[in-house]
Amino acid sequence: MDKLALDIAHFLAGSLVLVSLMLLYQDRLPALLNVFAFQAIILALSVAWQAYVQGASDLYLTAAITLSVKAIIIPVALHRMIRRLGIHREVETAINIGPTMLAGLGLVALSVVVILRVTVNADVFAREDLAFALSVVLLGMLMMVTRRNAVSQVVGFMSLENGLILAATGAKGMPFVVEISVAFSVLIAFIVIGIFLFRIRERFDTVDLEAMDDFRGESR
Amino acid sequence: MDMIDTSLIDGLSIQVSQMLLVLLLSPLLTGLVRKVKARILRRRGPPLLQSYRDLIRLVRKEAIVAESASWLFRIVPYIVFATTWVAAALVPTFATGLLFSWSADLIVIIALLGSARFFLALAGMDVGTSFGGIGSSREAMIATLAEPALMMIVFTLALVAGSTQLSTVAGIMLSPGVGLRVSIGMALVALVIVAIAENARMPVDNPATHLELTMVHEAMVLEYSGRHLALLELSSSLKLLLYFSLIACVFVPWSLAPAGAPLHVHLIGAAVYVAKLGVAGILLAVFESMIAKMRVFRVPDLLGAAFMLGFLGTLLLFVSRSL
Amino acid sequence: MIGMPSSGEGLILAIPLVTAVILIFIPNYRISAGLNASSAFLSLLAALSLFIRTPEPGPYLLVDDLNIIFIVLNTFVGFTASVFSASYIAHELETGRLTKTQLRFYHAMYQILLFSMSLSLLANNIGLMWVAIELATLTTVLMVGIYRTHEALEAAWKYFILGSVGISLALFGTILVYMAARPVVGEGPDGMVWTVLIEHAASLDPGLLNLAFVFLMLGYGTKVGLAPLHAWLPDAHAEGPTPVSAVLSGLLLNVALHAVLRFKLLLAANPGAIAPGPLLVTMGLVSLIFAGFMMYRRKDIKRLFAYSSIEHMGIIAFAFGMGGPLANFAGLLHMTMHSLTKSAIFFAVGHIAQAKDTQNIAEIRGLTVSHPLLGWGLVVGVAAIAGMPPLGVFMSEFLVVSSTFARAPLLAIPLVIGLLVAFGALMLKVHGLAFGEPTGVSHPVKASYLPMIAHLGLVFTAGIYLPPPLVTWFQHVAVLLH
Amino acid sequence: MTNWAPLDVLLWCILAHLVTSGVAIPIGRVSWARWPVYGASLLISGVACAYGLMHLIAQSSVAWETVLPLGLPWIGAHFRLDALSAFFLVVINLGGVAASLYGLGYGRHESAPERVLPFFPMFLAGMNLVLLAADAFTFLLSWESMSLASWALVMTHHQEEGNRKAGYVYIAMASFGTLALLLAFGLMAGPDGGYAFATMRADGAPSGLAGLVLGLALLGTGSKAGLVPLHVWLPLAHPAAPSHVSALMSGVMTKVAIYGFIRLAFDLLGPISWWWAVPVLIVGAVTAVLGVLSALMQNDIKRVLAYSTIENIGLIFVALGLALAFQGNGMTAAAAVAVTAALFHVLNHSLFKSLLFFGAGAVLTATGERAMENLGGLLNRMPTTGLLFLVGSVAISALPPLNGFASEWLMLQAILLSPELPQWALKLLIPAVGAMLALAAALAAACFVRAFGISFLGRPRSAAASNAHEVDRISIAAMSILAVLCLLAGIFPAIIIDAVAPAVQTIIGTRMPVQTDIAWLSIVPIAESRSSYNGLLVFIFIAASASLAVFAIHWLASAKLRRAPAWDCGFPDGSPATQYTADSFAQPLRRVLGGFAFRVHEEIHVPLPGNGSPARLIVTVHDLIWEWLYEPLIRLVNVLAERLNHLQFLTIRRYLSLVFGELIILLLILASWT
Repeated sequence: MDKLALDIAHFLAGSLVLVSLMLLYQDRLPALLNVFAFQAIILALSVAWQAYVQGASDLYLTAAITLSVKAIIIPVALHRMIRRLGIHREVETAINIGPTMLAGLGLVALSVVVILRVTVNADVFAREDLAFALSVVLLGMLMMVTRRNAVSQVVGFMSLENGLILAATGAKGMPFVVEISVAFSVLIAFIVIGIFLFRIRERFDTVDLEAMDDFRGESR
Repeated sequence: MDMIDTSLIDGLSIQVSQMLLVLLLSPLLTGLVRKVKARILRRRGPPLLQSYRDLIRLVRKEAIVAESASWLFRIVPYIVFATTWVAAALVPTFATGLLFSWSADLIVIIALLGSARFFLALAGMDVGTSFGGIGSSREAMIATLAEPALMMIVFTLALVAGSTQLSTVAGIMLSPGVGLRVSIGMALVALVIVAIAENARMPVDNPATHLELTMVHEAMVLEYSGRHLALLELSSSLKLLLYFSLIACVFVPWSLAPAGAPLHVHLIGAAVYVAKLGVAGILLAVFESMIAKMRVFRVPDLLGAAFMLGFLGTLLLFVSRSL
Repeated sequence: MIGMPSSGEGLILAIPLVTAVILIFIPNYRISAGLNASSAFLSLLAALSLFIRTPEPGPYLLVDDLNIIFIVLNTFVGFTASVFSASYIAHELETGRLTKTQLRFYHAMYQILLFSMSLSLLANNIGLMWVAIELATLTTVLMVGIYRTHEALEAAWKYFILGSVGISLALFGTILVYMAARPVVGEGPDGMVWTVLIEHAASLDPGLLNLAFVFLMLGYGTKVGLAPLHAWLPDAHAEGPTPVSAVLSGLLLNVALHAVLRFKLLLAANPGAIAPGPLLVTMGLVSLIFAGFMMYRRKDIKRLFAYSSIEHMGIIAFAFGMGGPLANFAGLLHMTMHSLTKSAIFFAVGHIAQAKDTQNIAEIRGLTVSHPLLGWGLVVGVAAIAGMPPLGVFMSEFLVVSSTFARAPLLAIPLVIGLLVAFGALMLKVHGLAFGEPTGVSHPVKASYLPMIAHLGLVFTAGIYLPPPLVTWFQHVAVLLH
Repeated sequence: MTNWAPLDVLLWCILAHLVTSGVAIPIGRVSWARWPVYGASLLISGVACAYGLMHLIAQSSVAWETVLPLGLPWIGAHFRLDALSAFFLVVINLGGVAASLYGLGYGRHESAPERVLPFFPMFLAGMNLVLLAADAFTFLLSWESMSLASWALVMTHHQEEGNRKAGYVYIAMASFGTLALLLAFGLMAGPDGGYAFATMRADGAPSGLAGLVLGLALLGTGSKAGLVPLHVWLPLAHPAAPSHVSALMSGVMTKVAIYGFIRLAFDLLGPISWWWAVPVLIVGAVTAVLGVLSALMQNDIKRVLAYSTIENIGLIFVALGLALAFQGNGMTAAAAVAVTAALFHVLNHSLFKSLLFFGAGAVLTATGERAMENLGGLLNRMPTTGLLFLVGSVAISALPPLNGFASEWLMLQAILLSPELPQWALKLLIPAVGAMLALAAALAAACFVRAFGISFLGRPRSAAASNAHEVDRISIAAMSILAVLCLLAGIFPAIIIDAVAPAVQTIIGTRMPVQTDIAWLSIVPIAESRSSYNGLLVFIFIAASASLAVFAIHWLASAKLRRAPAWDCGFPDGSPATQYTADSFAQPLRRVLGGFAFRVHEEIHVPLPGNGSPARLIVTVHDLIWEWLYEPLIRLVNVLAERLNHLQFLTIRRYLSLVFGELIILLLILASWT
């Protein structure tokens, strides 16, 4: 693998982290969805680049799935949903965006430190790739726990999963990558359908998860 | 064989004579105390032998038993009398060579008195009157508090004598090695306090009163009459005598006839014993006349003091022994 | 890609898969319940055949000493739960809580669940294992939500979201393991084959393994139900059909635990890696004590026993974390005993809830009077799960506590406190449930007591006598586990 | 039969008990079921008792051992019969025989026999198993099985709220005790799991940890025996069970706990240090005094008996503490006296406590009442039961010539040997303990004067009491046997001491001098000049003097008797309510000793003269141990449960945050790992 190929891979992976941070910054749902679609496109590019570099043709499939499902189908579906629900104005946050951004930066730092410390023996490419992937995963999770709104949580989850795909494609020769991406697409579809279902069946006023679990196990 | 036989016969005769002696002397002792007390109060008082007359008169009368009383009520006087008598018979009075002295040590003697008290307290509750209950419950309290003090006294004695067997204790007290010790003095005072409490004497209880709210012992025997009452009276006289004998045996054991001593030594012992009893009786009467009865709930303090004395005695003995 | 019908492990997978397909098309619930049970029984037979002929490990499937215990246990409880399910479901149909269509779906899902659990246990490929566990999760999500009540959907949703996050973390861990293996084993599928990995375990990159274990522990730990990753577990148990609760507690938790153990083995075989023990011990203790306290305030009978499952998973994790032949033996034994006992309890609880028309603990009293067999079954079950002898759980708790105290007395103190707290809670509840004057409605139930009695009988026997082959097996595995 | 080893027979007996228990499940509800079940228990216990006795009096130092392929797989179930086990087997099976016999009669009145019959033989089996077990697992298994069976028996009458609470407290404390024992055994067994007693005996406790093991053993066995402050369950649970089971629990099961302590402290733990005695003595003495003081405050007759059990357990532990002190200083002869006293008292207490519980059961069947305030005058209605209860009361009050006195006398003799101990701590502690012992004994007498006096004497306080009838013959027979044994053990203590000697020998290594050779069957613990006691002579003496008095008075004077209304200082009151009550009887002692032990508070409201309203006396008695130890614990658990309970009601997002938080923490740890 020549240096240029590596640099491009790094550039794409680094952009993913950057876009993850951008996701945290969004305060409107439509914008959030757009940024997410952008992230998915970058991921698809990155996967495709890996497929090209590694000569693993099946990864193209993964790239295609990513592009079609995450960059197009799901954002479109979610756009329609938030419009139907009339919740497109604002992202309801549990923690304000400022602190969240700071926390996000901290997480990126943490993943870099962790990866550098634990992978002393591993090759450089794997290390840097991993550090980016871990950052994306952690940022995705951070998004999930700091947003009250179900749609933004789904976005968080998908972004987390983007990190996984990044890691998986970065791990050269890893089997089942395609299967995994399919499995995740199914998972996400379930979630999205779930949100639709709950809205239709239970007539929640919002898709705020907090409103949904007013029952929460046992009446108190 | 001969040796054993003669010692057996000696022991038996001493034992029997002591049993009779205590039985005969005890009413006299009670009479003496009453007489002296009366004299101190400038009364003539009953004759010395009045106690005997009372007993005989009571025995001859028919016994009246309350309708609600059970069979226990009727046998308690015999049990109380028997246990007290046995206990009194086992404390060396004028001789240590009692045949059955090894069948019981000081602890057993105390426990025998405990048996008597147990049954008497039951009898107090048997008829189902309120006064009987008062007596029993107060007796239970006094006895309970006296017990630890007694235990400490026993402990002190056992420390000095290395034994709880009264004949051995008396023997060791006689030996020159013991000397005069503050611990023994403390034990004596403690024992006197306990004896006063146990015998329902002033200031714990007034044996002459029938004022309902203050009585303890008399309340328990309130329902008794005739021969039953006689036995109970005799038992309490015996108990008083027993405590005097006990104090005499442990603290002033002089002139106690050792086992196997010739007859005249025994006679001297008996005479001295009677003298000791006389002195003790007079002292008791004087003491009782000097003080007033205390409230029932002051009694624990008194007995607590006895316990403290006993405990201090033990402590001081440890100190002196270790030096 | 998987089917090798000639061998035992192939059958274990093929039978439920085929049955599931058939079940979808059978409208009569009696037939489908019978088919469900007999298919589960066939799976059990197939699993038992593994004792006779242990197949060689292939690239995808593996039968070794560790997983055979799990497989046999799983197919056994799968079978008894299907028998219980037959009588349970009949009642649900009568009372109209479930429709016939839902039942077809339920039975098919039941078989798919069995299939996915077996697959995860048999998988020799950590990727395949991951896929199987995800499948099992999705299946159970659907089953938990089958009543379509507000509560059931909410429980299913919670389970689904937390499970998905957990599964993602596990995947990240799996990728990390592959990356650790790649320099040694080379690129390609071999880097995910467990037998290959364990063979080269000593030379894998320890740092990556450590990182991987963190993710795997959190990912699969969510499935195991260790606190604080447990949140889905009580609600999923409480709101789904009771046979599913029994399977969840008795089996699915074990399946996830099996995955954790596999990776623990990998780490233990690598000299440079952090010992995974302390993490397991800590999470185990936290789960134990936390669940113990949580049980005091429970109002729902099934949720109560769900917390008890968390508690026991804590004990098992603690035992494996302590390691050493005694504690590992105890962990394996405890796991087995817990599966049998807890499913027996759920069998009893299922019928109890049907008989009393409620799951509310406060409304259930005096069961030993109104339903003697169920009531006493519950009492025995709770006594067993609380660690009273002569029942099996006592033996494993005996070994865990005594060996821990001899080795690390300070760790034994929280352990003992946790056990006591949990014991107090369980006993408090069972005093109210089983004794006193019966109150409320009391329907007669057409219950099949056989599964409950069989389980309790096994637990009782194991408390007094463990057959030597089983012991040798456990000991062997205990040594394997370090 | 003859060539069977005793141990095998005993194990078969246990199996037979279990089979009986299995048979009792299906036939439990049938009216005649008590005959086969109790009959079988009687027979089996009889055989076990006989074999135990045979082993004990054979005086052989042989210990029978066997290993069955049960229990912990690689250890097996070890069983061992030595003289110590044999002695306790005799005690337990004697209690079993009596309780089974009593059950034959008493069982007729049982409203829920199906909840008693299956567990009764199981309970007996469990207790027997504990005594034979020779490895930690089998021991604890039997121990807990015994708890479980007795718990089920306590829950017999579960409809009553109080009984359910009793059962719960009992099972929780039992579990606590078992865990403590488990920890003790864990330490002894070491990390390699040497769970067999033989291994532990050979290795002893790990160095420096023997004290910890002893403490755990004290906690574990003490919670079962009822040592303060672990006794709270006992006065709740023992009275809740049917009376013959109460007798077994109080009279017998607590002895199993004592066996456990002896086995651990004297046999397995290795060389004894003198300071072990300190906690044992203090706990024992406090238990004795607090137990009997609490008994004095109770109104429920079975609860009085239960508290009195606590007292006696305290006495036994004091004796064991003395033995530890002596043994730790190599004074084996004195240690032998102390252990003999303890074992003697074990036997005695099992006899008279069973007797008293049977008596309480008889009262319960005759009147349906357990509250003493509603009894009275029963001695006239049930003379035999009354007499037998009186014998038990005298025995338990440690009055000569009955058995209770003999063992307490031995205990006091052991205490009087304490000045020879070299340690100052012990020198000062033991006299104080002795004083507490004396106090306890006196309080016990007061307590039983009260119990007997209020229930059996006086006038009936309720219709139930005035209509009471004597109980059936079988129950009377069971009580009579025990009463006779109490008397025999009291007047022939020498025989008992010699019979116990092999057991003492096994744990102390020496024994008291042979007593049966001494003239007149006296007992002489050390030397004749020191102290001696002859129960037989004292008994004959008392009997003779009493007969003499009767004879003399009836012959020489008057034997006339007249019944008349009670005198009562001239104010007889017809209402039985004017009698002294149980509460008023206890009042003086409550005022004197209750102040600091129970924070007793008495409030008197006397209306002004002319005001006709009744006066009121309000007494509040606090159970300080419950309030200061258990209530805070319960509160703590409640508070924690309440706080943690919020975690059930979080949103999914918050749960996710928990996962996320843990992930971050673990990553941080990993990052800071070197």
